[in-house]
Amino acid sequence: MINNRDSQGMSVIVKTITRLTIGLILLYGVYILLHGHITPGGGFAGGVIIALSFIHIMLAFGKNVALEKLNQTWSKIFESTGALLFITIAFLGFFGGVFFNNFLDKGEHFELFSAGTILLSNIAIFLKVGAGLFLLFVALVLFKIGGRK
Amino acid sequence: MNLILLTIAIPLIAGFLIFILPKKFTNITKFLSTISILISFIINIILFINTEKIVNNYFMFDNLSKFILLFIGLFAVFVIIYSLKYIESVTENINMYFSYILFTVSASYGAALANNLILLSVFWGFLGFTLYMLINTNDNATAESSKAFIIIGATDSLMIIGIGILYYITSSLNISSINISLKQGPIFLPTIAFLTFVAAAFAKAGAMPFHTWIPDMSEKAPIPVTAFLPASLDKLLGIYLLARISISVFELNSSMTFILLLFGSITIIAAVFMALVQHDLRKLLSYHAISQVGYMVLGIGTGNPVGIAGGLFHMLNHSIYKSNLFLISGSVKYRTNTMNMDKLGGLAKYMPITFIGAVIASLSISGVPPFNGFVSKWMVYQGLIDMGKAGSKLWILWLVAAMFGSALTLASFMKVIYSVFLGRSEKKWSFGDVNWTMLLPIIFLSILCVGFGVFAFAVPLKLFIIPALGEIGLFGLWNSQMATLLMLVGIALGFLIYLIGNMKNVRESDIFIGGEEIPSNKRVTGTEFYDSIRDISILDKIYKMAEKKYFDLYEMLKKFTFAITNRLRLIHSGKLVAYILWIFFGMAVLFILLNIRG
Amino acid sequence: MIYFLCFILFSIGLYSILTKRNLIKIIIGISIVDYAINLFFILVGYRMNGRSPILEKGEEIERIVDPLPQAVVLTSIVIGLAVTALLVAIAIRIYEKYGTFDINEIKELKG
Amino acid sequence: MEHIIPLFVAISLATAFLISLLGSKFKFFRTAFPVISSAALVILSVLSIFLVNNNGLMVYKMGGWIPPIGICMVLDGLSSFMLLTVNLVAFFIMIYSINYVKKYTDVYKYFGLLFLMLAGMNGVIITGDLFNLFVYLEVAAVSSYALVAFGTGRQELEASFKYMVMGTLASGLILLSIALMYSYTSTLNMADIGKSLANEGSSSVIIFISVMFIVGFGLKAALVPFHWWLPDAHPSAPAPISAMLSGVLIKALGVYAIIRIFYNVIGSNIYTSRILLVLGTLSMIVGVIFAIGQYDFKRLLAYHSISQIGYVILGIGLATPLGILGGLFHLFNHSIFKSLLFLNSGAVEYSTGTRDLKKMGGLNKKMPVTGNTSMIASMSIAGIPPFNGFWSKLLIIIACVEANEYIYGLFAVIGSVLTMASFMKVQKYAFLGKLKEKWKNIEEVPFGMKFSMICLALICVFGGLLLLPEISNLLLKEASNAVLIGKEYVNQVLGSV
Repeated sequence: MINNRDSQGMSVIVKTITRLTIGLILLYGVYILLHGHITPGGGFAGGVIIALSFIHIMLAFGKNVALEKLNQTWSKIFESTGALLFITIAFLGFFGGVFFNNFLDKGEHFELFSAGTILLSNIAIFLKVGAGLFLLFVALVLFKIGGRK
Repeated sequence: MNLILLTIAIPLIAGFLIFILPKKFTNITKFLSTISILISFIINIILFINTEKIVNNYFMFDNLSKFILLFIGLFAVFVIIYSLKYIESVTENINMYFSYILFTVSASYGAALANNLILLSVFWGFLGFTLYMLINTNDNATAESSKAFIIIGATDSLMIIGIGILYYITSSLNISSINISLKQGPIFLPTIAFLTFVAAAFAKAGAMPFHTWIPDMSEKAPIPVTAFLPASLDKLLGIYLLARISISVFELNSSMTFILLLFGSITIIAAVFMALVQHDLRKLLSYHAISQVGYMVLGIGTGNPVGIAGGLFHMLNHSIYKSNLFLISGSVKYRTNTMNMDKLGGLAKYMPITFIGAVIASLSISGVPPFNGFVSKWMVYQGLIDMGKAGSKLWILWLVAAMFGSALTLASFMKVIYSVFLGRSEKKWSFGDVNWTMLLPIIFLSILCVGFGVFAFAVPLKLFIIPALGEIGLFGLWNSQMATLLMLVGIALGFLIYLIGNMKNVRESDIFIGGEEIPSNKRVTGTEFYDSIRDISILDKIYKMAEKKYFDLYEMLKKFTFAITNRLRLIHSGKLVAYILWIFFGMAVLFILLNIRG
Repeated sequence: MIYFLCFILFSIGLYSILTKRNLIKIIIGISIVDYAINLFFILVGYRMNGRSPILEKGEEIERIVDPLPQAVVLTSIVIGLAVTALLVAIAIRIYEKYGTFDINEIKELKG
Repeated sequence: MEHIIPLFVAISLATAFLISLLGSKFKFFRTAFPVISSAALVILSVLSIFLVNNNGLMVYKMGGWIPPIGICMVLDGLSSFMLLTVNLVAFFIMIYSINYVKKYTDVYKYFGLLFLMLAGMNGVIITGDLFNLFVYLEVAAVSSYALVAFGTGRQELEASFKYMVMGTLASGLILLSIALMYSYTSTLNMADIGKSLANEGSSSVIIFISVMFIVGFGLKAALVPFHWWLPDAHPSAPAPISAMLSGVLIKALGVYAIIRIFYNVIGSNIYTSRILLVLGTLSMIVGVIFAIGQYDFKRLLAYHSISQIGYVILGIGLATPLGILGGLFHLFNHSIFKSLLFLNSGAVEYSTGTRDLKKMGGLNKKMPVTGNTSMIASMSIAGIPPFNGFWSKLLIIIACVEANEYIYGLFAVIGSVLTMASFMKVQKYAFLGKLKEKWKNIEEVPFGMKFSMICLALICVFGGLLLLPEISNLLLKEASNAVLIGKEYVNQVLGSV
């Protein structure tokens, strides 16, 4: 797992704290994401928080560790998949007659599984935003002046 | 009606076919273009003989346009036949050349027949494009072709404003149904419209101040192109348009007439002076092509029937002898590969038929009876005199200008004949006359020169000009047939006397100058003699200014534009801050403007 | 009154764009301008003593602030994020090529 | 059938992400797939024209929500006309790009961004919501920023940065005016805004909003004096992208938005029309004067875009039926011939590696297709009959005279002559004349590039036929009617809900 004594990254204190909080941040992100349709938040906010958790790892432990967890190829795939998923949901609206139609059962108010396709859309947005933000950060961090791979 | 469409369509379709044909099939190209031109020419003849008058929304086929149509076809036939052999010495891309010639023919038919103003401007503009492409047959002619095209295109665009104004005033686009008098009523807009049309016609025909493209392009473009476009076709069309608008579309007032007469006279005199000092044969011819336009403009500017008939007839004659002259110069170039008159000389011995053609054409252009140029110039003079009788004050000025120009024309053609065909050359030539396809048009055109002069009233005026204008009161007729007969008798008698007297003792002798034999390294060229004109100091200054292109509208505007551009480009400095400040400045101005007015 | 603060913020951003020569400072200026506009949009939908536009059980919809500007501004922020990221990426690349962050020395394109 | 309306955005977005997902692995997604997808968009655009012709204005309610509460998409004559223009040009550019972009790494990103830009443009054209318009505009603009910098050379990056700073400022102004508009009318639906503006009457806020809209969209449309980014950005982008930017982006983002907002939403008044007239004429003349001194092929073309946009704005600013018809027709024509010219410049760059006109010469001998198509395009832009540019300029000039604005007509003629002069210069330096020694061994470009150039050239040649009554009733008349109805748009949109 994540090794404290790795030479890269910040001091031991930071690493330890990070290791403790990282799960919580991730969990909080998921919470925000899933309750997007009933409380403030949603796919974008959740995605940002989850991306931040990975960025957090990168800051504390150096880029190699973070990229082991989620490397660029996968984030790219996640990003595109998210967008495609979103469009697919919109297309599925044609089942209800109209583009973007909320064709699923709306369910009970203020329940977790309600509001039809909104939750699915949120998840799609989360994929797009989370992976996109992470990629952005990685792209800016990995860039070296004068040296292109 | 169908025949009209057919005659426009045949060259067009043939042109397209040739355009997409692979380059190597040159024989098919030549065959196809000759055949299509011949067919359309035959259609034109049939139309000319059979059809009286067709006027509809798109085309107008009346007596004026039908003889223009006939002669466009005729010149097209000559040029195609001449080009068959000649063009191989100029370019490899024969397909392009022939297809653009065919496009040109088609568009000219269209322009001559169009009744709809939009249709007219389409064909008119397209002609500029084909001219551009045809000049570009020569690789070195890019600058000249651009110049020609820009001048013509600019005036075309001006004409569009004129069309817009006509449409705005009369809400009609048909030439046949528009008739605006400049003599009464609101004249500001119609005058502008008229002037734009005049500009378009002048640019096409090559009258001053839009003439500068002709001398430039004629130096570089292939000879058949020069013979076809500026010398004959553009004259036909330009003067056709001028005649059309000043006879049927607008009713001219005295100031418009004055403008026409003024530009006509200036064109005659200035261009002929430029021609006098040229050393390049083609440039000389092209300056004459400009100068002669002056007569046509003068003729139409007189506004009386004789003058207009003279102008139109002169247009016809000019097309004949000037394309003949250009073709002759092409033959000379084809054989000797030079156009510099200082280097030519003594060609009469080697190219006798060409020489005879040249003499006839030169005498025609100089207005020597009994050739055709004389008749039409005579009619233009009569038109001017008529104007004087009708009360115009300045007629004597125009008349003097015209006659003076005619005299100078004769002078400069003396120089041509002497220095090209007579005299002595630097080199010894060793060739015969040119190929028959190149001779045929020259012979035929020379015959036309003589025929139209001798039988002026019997054939061309009766068949072409008078029907086009309606009945005109001709007076002071010059009985050309009788005079010719007498002249011929005189020449024959003289020849007889000469034969009888000198039959036995013809001798060849050396040329003497001042009593001494000329050494072989020293020779008298025709051009040097004419350089003495430059010794007059005022003329010398004017010539120098002309050579620096101070009188060239195009060059001056070009310099002006580039000066502005180079200043303005400094604004685009590459500084982001400056850009953003400009944006906010623009925003502030807009805000103030809208706040004040809204 | 509070709109005036937006205007001040906007002016600060604009000042930064116009007078700073460092690319990064220009980017920061652009972000400030963006935020000023976003703030203005939020304020447009604000109402005094309003409550958050969240539907909760048993509460009526009265006196909530206008939720539309908030949704809109969220989108606008995302766009701003994308633009800023791209700007930074390109600024880094420019530094690689030109060796400077000074905007006045980056003027190859002119005329 | 009205279900095709959202597809314009959805298909292009889906294509963009599919390409970015799979493009690095499968060659199909870098070559054939973009072409197929944009062909589908072209077919849909043609369908939409017939749809509009049959049904009139159509409103598509996203997710079934009724506007003004929900977001709607509006398809009318103007939209379908613009859609056809955009997608047609995009289609040819896709074909052209397949060969052209081989020199770049990460080709799939190129196509992904291109489709993202297309999605943005289609969205701007089809949306009925002011804020959505802004979002789509930003989608298109951001991808265009990235595409301008795609070559990552010195000049590309510089141009992209400057473009981005100015573009972001413009977007900020647009957003600010949207915010003001929202505070004034409490709605973002364009039709609804029009309705409440009609009720409220005009005030100084509207003037402020109008100014900022003109500046914002005018910057996207590159009107003088807001044009500074264009001559840097357009030449720096890869040639197909320049074609896309000059051909359609500035029109979809700038001109279309100006037309829609000032004619259909705010409602035209004499002052805004006059400002458009002046700005159009200014762009027309200043653009061409800048252009005539250029020796960089693409920079010259870029300045001409400014000038030609001036014609479009002039025609539209006249606000007469003929003027608007001419302006819209010129918009279409310009997108065709300017794209063609940029593709020509790309072909020249592809074969010779230079953009400097002085270094070229006689290329017609070695690259006949490029040479002849560029000749046709030059003649079109110069307004030589019978090519398409002539017809639209004719309409604009006649409309100027008809509207009693002779001076503007004269300026249009002067601009046209200068345009012609500068394209004569291009032909003279690049394609005509003697072939230079160092270009002895160059070759004509590959088939795909030739194909798109020839097709565009054919459209240039036969473009005038669009004015035939049968076709123009279907396309141009429908489009100009959509502008001419003015505020009636509001009633039609709200009425069809």
